[in-house]
Amino acid sequence: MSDLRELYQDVIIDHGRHPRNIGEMQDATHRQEGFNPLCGDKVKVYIKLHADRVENIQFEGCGCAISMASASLMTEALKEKTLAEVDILFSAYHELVTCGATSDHLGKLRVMAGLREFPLRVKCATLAWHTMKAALAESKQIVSTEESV
Amino acid sequence: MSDLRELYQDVIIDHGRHPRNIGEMQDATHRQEGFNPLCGDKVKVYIKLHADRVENIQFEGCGCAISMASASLMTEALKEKTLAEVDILFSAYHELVTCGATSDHLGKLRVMAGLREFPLRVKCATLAWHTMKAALAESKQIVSTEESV
Amino acid sequence: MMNLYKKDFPILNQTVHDKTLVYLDSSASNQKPEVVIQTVSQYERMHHANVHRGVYELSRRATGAFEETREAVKQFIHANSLQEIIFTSGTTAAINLVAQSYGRTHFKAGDEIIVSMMEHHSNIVPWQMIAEATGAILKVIPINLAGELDLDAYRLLLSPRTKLVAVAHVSNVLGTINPIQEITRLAHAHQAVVLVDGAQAVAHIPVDVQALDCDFYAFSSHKAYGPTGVGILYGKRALLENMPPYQGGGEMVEQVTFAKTTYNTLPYKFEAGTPNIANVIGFKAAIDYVKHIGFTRVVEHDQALLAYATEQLTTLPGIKLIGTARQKIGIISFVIENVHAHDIGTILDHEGIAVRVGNHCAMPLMQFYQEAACVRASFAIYNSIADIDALMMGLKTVQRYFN
Amino acid sequence: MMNLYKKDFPILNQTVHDKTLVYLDSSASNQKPEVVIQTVSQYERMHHANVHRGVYELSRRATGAFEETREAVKQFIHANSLQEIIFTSGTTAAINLVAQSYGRTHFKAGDEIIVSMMEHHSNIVPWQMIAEATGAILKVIPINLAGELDLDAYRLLLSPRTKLVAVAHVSNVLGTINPIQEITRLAHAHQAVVLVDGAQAVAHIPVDVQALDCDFYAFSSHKAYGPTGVGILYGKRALLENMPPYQGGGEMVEQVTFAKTTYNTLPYKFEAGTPNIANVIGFKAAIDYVKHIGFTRVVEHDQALLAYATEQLTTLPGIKLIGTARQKIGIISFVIENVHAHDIGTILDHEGIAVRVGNHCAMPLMQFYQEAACVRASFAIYNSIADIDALMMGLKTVQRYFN
Ligand SMILES: Cc1ncc(COP(=O)(O)O)c(C=O)c1O
Ligand SMILES: Cc1ncc(COP(=O)(O)O)c(C=O)c1O
Repeated sequence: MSDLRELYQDVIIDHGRHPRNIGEMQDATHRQEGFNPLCGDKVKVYIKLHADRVENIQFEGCGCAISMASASLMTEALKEKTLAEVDILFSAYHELVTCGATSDHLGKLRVMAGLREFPLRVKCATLAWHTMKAALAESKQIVSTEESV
Repeated sequence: MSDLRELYQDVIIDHGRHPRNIGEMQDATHRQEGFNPLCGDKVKVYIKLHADRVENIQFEGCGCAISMASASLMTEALKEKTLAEVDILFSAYHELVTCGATSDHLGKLRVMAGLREFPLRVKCATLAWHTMKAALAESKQIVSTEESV
Repeated sequence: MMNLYKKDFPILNQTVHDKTLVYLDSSASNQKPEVVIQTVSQYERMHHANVHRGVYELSRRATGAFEETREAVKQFIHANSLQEIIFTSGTTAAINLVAQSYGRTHFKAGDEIIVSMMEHHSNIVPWQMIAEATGAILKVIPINLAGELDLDAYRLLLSPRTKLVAVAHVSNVLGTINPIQEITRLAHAHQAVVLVDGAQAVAHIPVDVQALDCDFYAFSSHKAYGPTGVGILYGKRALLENMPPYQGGGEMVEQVTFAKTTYNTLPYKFEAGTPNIANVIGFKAAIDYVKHIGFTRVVEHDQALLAYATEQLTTLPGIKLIGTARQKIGIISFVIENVHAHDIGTILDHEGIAVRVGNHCAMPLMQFYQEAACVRASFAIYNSIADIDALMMGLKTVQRYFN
Repeated sequence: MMNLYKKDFPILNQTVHDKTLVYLDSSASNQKPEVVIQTVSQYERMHHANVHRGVYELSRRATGAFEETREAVKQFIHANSLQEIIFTSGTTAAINLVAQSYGRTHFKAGDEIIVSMMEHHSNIVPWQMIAEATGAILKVIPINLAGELDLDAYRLLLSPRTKLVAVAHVSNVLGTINPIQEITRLAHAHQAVVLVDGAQAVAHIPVDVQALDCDFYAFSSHKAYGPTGVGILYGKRALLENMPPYQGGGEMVEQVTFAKTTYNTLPYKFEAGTPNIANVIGFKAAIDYVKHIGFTRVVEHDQALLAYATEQLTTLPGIKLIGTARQKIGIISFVIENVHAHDIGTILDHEGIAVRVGNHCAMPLMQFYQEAACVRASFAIYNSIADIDALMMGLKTVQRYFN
């Protein structure tokens, strides 16, 4: 499989075109906007936390296939997870897209492994995740992928 | 004679060290300051014009041997000259120091011919002359050798 | 058809992801011909010294070469005098210089600054900043869907309150060549001055600032086959003379005391600090290179590529061109239905093709077209019909992935 | 004694006026080692593209190399984070940035800015300009005849009105190394921030901005073996974050609309427009070069040359040294009785020796010493004892002409 085909797998193209869990959530307990000024990708993440469990998670946004698919896959992966599990997944996902390290927790998220060959796209693949983190941290600022040099 | 020896002829060293016609002139009809920001040379030229003739010309200033000698030699050369003659000498002198072209009018000024090999010093050798010109034109601004690029 | 100039650009002789490099992002930054690269390194190996203040040989050579570039730039844009050519670090710095130096002394609350809908951020944000500082107001010339300025609307915007009009000679997204002469004529009728952002023009069309009659003209060396870090501000002498300095420092002063500082004459008044000597000198080699080719050929080449690319691209299903002005240079921007520009960029890169994707530092323009991002291919003298064929092949690959 | 490094600097391998070139003007601008020259041309031949916005391979490489320089600079001056390292076009631009951005938001009428008597014009004029704009007042730390700051006088100048202290780490005329840590400590006790002009320091002594505890630190690549047109502004993050942008344009924005523009995060907020990519990348090679030699050796070498030159020069009749501080770097300035500096410069040049003559962009300092001009010889890693012997021979020739 070529690098490119690995990046643009059918699952990703599918999630990119038909993202799951999309739309505003009225009763969200946490919400956060994220922005990637490089390519104009925007995402808004809504989370409904019950005790320490993600009862519901949705997003709105527009962007490239990678950023939409990653947001969509993220919402699928995080639903019903505890905050501790979210943290573990966040780290595991980060390692997956930056160096291709897969771990058991990742499940379906593993389709994003192709990213490791495309360092320029890692920001697309992590925008939703960083925004989710910020939402849980109740940060007020818009998250920007340019925050760290 | 080496280029350097031709530049620093005894006449120039002598005029540089003991400039003639130095000092303020109370009854000057024209006066003008000149400044070379590159090396800090400063000169003030005083002229007493009677009809169209330079009755007296003096200068004050401090600077390198070349600028002091050129000012001193200028005052000697211009005394008793008519404005028309001043113009002719100005042009002839300019050609002398930039390309070494000597003409009959120049007289003793010819010792400055060595300048042609030292383009970086032409400004020193012409500061007093430009200031003199500006004095006669009754310009109010301080003359700077940086005026033209 | 062989490209006659490609061989002059060493960077193009390489493969990327095992494909021959096809560089179609010259509007972001031109590649440099070998002669420019060598002029810079030759200078560093043989002649470097600080300029304007040395009495020794190296400094004489460095100063001479540095000032020769000023002369070359003067001729290149047909300025009237050397005093009107100011070296800056880029177009952006040049525009900021005018905004701050001219703006702070000439704008007051209620005054109006006119920009256009198609400006690059570098010709918007400096005016927003000075507007905020002075209370002046920004007005915007609208455009039509083809990407041409609406001159009727512009006429209506002009008023006695108009103090300055800032407009691109050529748009970096649309490629549109704006009618600067007409814009200037109308502004001058209202005593407003005109700044032209020439960043995208100088490598594509001949520029004559006296014929344009603009008051300021800004551009960058790196978009005209020269090195980075060098910009030019042209300004009419009478205006520059009455403007206060922008930055303070060495070179731009006449006399400094703690009580009072007097400033140097033009152009040095605006050139504080040690300039980018090596790259300024390199820029002359770039100007000479373009002059040697001649603008007749440059324009012919550019228009031929543009015509071919337009014809080819419009055959692709789902494509929408952004920028279809009657007068434009070799820049072609587009979106493809259901495929995000960013994904197109990645797939093309994988095929060795470098295009720019995103908002191209022109967010207001993108908003007008209601696109968050688009793809831009831009051409230079080293591009060929074969490059456009490669782009077409690449886009077909993109569509295979997404259909 | 052979100089180990001279061979790395191609420019030194030439004759001038038929004499071997002896370059003693490194304080004006350093020569560049071959590795720096080649890094720049290699970049232009292989990797050039605009940075930060491309999704293609060349842009990735250019951006990577560009940001690697930021990392190298961070380590070089021991900054705490990459956000604190801002690329400018030079020391002068860096100081102007702080004067305008920090000054306009923090100074008001009656506030005081403290500079010193030994400052370069680039660390005087920007403060005069912002003082005039805001009504702030400039105060000056006096010096003693040896060329050392009068710290007692400095203590008395400090007051609740003091908003900023701007002082050179090392004087470009005197060579004096100022006690920055002490200056900073005292200023901070009065809630004043400190800007250090490090232009002359970075190539001569190790710099640790956290140990110095200064708030801003400015320097130029071209005085540290790197290319021209690149400067660095270090600023403490908390300060930079609260400062408005200095120039507007591409790169420094987050979102632009005509109604409202939001700015990018640090360090990009202060980096408007296309940077001097090639030369920034070249600067990393310069830093690596110096690091490889190591500051222990750099300082040893510098001090050895300074000691020898001081000893030799003082044997000349009629000479007066300007700058005899206890702590100084390899800069030696002097006048010779009855011979103007300008004439000395010309005669030395004729012997192949490049020194600087004039006021060295430090007119107030020259006024203090009541000299219109002086001669300055300054040393770098490529200079040797033989260069100083040549200087001595040259000065004896000068005296032959004038006695
Ligand atoms: C002490 C000092 N400060 C500032 C500067 C200005 O540096 P640049 O001309 O590189 O902006 C210099 C260089 O001449 C200097 O020696
Ligand atoms: C139209 C236009 N204006 C201004 C600029 C800014 O030029 P620079 O980044 O060289 O300052 C650009 C370059 O991107 C441009 O295309």
